Amino acid sequence: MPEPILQLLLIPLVKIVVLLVVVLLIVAYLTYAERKILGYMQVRLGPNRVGPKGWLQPVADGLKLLVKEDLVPGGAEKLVFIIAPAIVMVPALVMFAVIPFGEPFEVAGMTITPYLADINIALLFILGVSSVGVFGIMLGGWSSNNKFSLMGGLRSAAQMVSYEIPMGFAIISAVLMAGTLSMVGIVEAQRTAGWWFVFPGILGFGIYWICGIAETNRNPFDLPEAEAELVAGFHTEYSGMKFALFYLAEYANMMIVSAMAVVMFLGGWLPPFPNLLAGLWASPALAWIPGVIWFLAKMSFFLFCYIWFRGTFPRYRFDQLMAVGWKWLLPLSLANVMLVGLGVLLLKG
Amino acid sequence: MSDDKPTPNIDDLVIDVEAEKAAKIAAAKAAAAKKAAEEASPKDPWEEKPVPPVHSDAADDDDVTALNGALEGSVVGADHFAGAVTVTVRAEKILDVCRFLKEERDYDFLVDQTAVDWPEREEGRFDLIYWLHRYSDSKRLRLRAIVGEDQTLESVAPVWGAANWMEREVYDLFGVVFENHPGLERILTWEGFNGHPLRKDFPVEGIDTGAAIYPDVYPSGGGPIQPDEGEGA
Amino acid sequence: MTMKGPERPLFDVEEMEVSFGPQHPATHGVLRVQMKLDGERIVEAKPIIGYLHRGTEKLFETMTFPACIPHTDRLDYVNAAHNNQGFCVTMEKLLGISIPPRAAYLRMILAELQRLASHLVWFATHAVDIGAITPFFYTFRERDDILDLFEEYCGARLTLNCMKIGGLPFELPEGWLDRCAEFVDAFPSHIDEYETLLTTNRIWKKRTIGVGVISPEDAIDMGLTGPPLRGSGIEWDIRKVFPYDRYDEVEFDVPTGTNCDTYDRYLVRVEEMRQSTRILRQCLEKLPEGPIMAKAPKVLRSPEGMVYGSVESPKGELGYFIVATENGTEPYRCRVRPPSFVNLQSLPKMVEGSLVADLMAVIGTLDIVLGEIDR
Amino acid sequence: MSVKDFLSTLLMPELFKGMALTGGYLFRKKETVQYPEKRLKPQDRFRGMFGYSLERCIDCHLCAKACPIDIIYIRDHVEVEEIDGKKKKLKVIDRYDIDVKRCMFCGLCEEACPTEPKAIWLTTLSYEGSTYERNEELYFDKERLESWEGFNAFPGVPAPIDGQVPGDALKKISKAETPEEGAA
Repeated sequence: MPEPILQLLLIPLVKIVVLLVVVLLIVAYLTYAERKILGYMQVRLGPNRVGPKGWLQPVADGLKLLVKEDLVPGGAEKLVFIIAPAIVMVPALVMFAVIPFGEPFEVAGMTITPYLADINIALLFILGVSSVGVFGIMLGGWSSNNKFSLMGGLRSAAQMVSYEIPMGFAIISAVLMAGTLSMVGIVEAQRTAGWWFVFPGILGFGIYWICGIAETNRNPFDLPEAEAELVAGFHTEYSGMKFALFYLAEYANMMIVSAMAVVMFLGGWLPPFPNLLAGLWASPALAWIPGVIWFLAKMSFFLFCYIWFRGTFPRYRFDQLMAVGWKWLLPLSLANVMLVGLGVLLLKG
Repeated sequence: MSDDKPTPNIDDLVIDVEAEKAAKIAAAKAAAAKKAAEEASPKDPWEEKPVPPVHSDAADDDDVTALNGALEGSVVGADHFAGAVTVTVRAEKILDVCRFLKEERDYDFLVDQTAVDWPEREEGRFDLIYWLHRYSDSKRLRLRAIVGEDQTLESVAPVWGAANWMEREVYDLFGVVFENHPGLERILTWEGFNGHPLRKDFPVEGIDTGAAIYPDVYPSGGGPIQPDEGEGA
Repeated sequence: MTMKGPERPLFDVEEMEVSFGPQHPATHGVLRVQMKLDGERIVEAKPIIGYLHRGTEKLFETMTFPACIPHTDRLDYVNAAHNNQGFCVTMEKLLGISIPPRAAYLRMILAELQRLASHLVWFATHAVDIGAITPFFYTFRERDDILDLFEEYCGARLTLNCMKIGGLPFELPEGWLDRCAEFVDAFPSHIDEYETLLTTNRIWKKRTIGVGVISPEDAIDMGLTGPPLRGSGIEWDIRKVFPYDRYDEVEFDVPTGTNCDTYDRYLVRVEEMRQSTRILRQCLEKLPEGPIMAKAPKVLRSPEGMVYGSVESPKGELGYFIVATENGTEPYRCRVRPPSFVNLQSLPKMVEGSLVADLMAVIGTLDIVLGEIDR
Repeated sequence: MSVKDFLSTLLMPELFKGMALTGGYLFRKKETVQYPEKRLKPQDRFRGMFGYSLERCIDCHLCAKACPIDIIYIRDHVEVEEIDGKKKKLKVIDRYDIDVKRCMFCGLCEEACPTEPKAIWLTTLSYEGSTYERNEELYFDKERLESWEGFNAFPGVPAPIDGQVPGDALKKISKAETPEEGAA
């Protein structure tokens, strides 16, 4: 087999398959983890009937959704109604292409990178693709011919648009520190800098994290699907696999936001504090653990926080959500960009 | 009775009429003696036979005199029973009376408003009951207005906001019509319901409204005992 | 109610009509609110009720006085003891029965436990309406302890039927008082726990402060009672104003609010829970020995007349208005004054002009039970 | 705004306090009772399903009169029998039916019963009365009331045992006598 075909086609294909399987598996088990953790926080056990300790619950859920009747409500815009879940799901999966899960390693003399692509505008790519997802939610809400769905769609559009701006500024602060838009580049920059960007960029990190929660429509910003107000928001009328796509996309987006937080602020696959711990006994031990594990561990911490917030906080009201976004986060993120820029200018000359 | 069960003790089921009578008389005698003995010693109120409250005239109640003074001829009668004064007022004057009581006598809280149906009564079929409360000295006053079946009544919703729904309920359940009500619609039943459920001539088991009624299904030989079946012997 | 803002809107504004309920996750049963919305803002809200109308008042007219009591359980089904108590207190007023002190104290214990249980349900649902799901499970845990106490006393958990005209049906089981005291001692720490999650939480405060405001004048005019009235700053409690049973012998405070909003009503109810534990402690301490039933005839025969008796249910003033005929064994007319019904009436006043999400907060803060509203 | 207020606005201590509470609950004991395997044991006075004893019943109809929704149907006839040379009236109960599907378990029938111990009572320690068919399965005639026949057919209901016929709501039932299903 000629080298180029192997390099250009086969390996990426294998990587795509592995990535998809792993991501979807994590997403499926994230739903299980959410129910379990919420249950534990609420003095109950959570799902524990399907399989040992309920481990097969996601499978059962998936099967149930698969065989459920797929309803299209009367008066709905049928075509739009059907493609809307896909519009939400596809960008959520596409974004994983640029997430670097670990450092390159060698197999049979070939260097294999545990990410699909290292493009030099990865962050822009993610920002751009993620904005496509909101169309799916809007279209889904609008085409359902249901007033609650419509309101959910409108809310989510307004929410996502207004939180994307401070989020962008927060990302810019990380970009300023790294000097590159490439995800791998940012991680490498943290290696050379010797510390994670969360320490100089704590404010930016906070803003990014809050915006990330709002972007994924999660508690306390889960207005588009607030069940107390809008029944289920934009996916009120969806059932079966279409609903499952919305559902999975939400969790996939959670993973993306967590992964980006890890890459930009928590050093990606790097073990903690390489320069501080150098020479100490812990350093080789930490370095021995593969980068992928580090990455996943950091990411699961964020995912856990998502669930933790959901278990603790009430929900904002729509106007308050807007006020938080425009009156607090936007000025703060602007100030943060200036501060970080100044710092970078002073330190790096 | 199946054979595998223990047969009931026959003595329990046998009623000796004569013996029973004698026993009853003896018991009554004993009870009377006990009662006489108990009556001699003082007892706690809960040990004694309850004394129901009695009616008394309440024409000298200060609200009644005030009403008589300000709105002559509005009061028909006043009665005191179980710690509350019931003032019967003329139905035509109800709005004036209520306004007077709210503005001059500080009854600014309408606790309850309801109606009672007396289908056979000559003066008028319905009692409209207004139950007022005054915050300053926590006094409560009951107004009663007698309304005939085809009569209407002035709404008191402009006086107390609380009367809005209560009057709607009275209209719905009794069919008393209130004039100048801000939105007199049925409230507990639906628009177009045939009848007024709390009237005495409305059947308790309900009417066929066209909605599905699921009949009770009983096994053969079960179910309520029909009159022609006879209730025992 | 018009929208605040520029006099003439820039675009043509079309109002959207939304029918909220009767099947909706947040309407506490089968309440339906017909709304006109301008975007997210409520222009007009009209509650539509009656989906649970069972004709209880009509049924009362066909059954003997004692047989009415199980039916009162079903009015406000999270709060059966107060319904029983209200009916019994009214009947005792009509028949001139005075109940023994032990029965009165036991009734107070049951009623205050029920008040805690009812407020816990309110706390849970109010929090869920505003998006906090976890307090639901914590409060229901404690509510279950209360229901266990009820079950131990009278054999039922929800529809208690735990009082009789003239006293109580059962003597306490062995050790019940100790278990009750144990619960009462532990309960205040649980209230602290719930409050940690909400009282100081900035999101909770944002969602409740200044929402559903009703002025004291309006509150009186609309006939509000119970926590909604006290939240508007009026210190008024049937237990203080017209003490029934032995409420005049125990000490407790009536908490009031100042801002007339949802947050104040929340604080009032939380404080009421603390006061209830205070009453419970005193009752457990003072509980006398003696009979639990007054000497009432087996078949109750009424004098002719009208009587109204009321108790302070967790939702407000729960009153029974009974018209009796001479020597009657059943009420000629029995009207229930349901606090939720009267309180719900002010819903349009509280929500018009605010956002859809505020409707949830206000429905939660009114603490309505549709079984009582529709009867 | 004082520095303290500013800091508390920025650092959100109350939110972290709430998170500490929910986070702490992760490791506490759970309240769940795994239902079909484990059962909560009802209290002694629990108003469960009906029990009836034809032996004790004196056919006075008081329970039927006390019932607020009239679901107890009694029918009897009188037989005159000669016992020891005396003519005696003998009341025989033909029918003693309870339409359980409409019952609201208020316990007024038990309260009205004049016999000692009670002939009808509601203190069976079972709350599992659901069936797939309500007209036949939930209509109890006197044979079924006495033996609970059919009632045992419900999954997971412990059969009635000897000690569990106290006939009086106030009488203590020894907990040890009832089958232990593992109360949590």
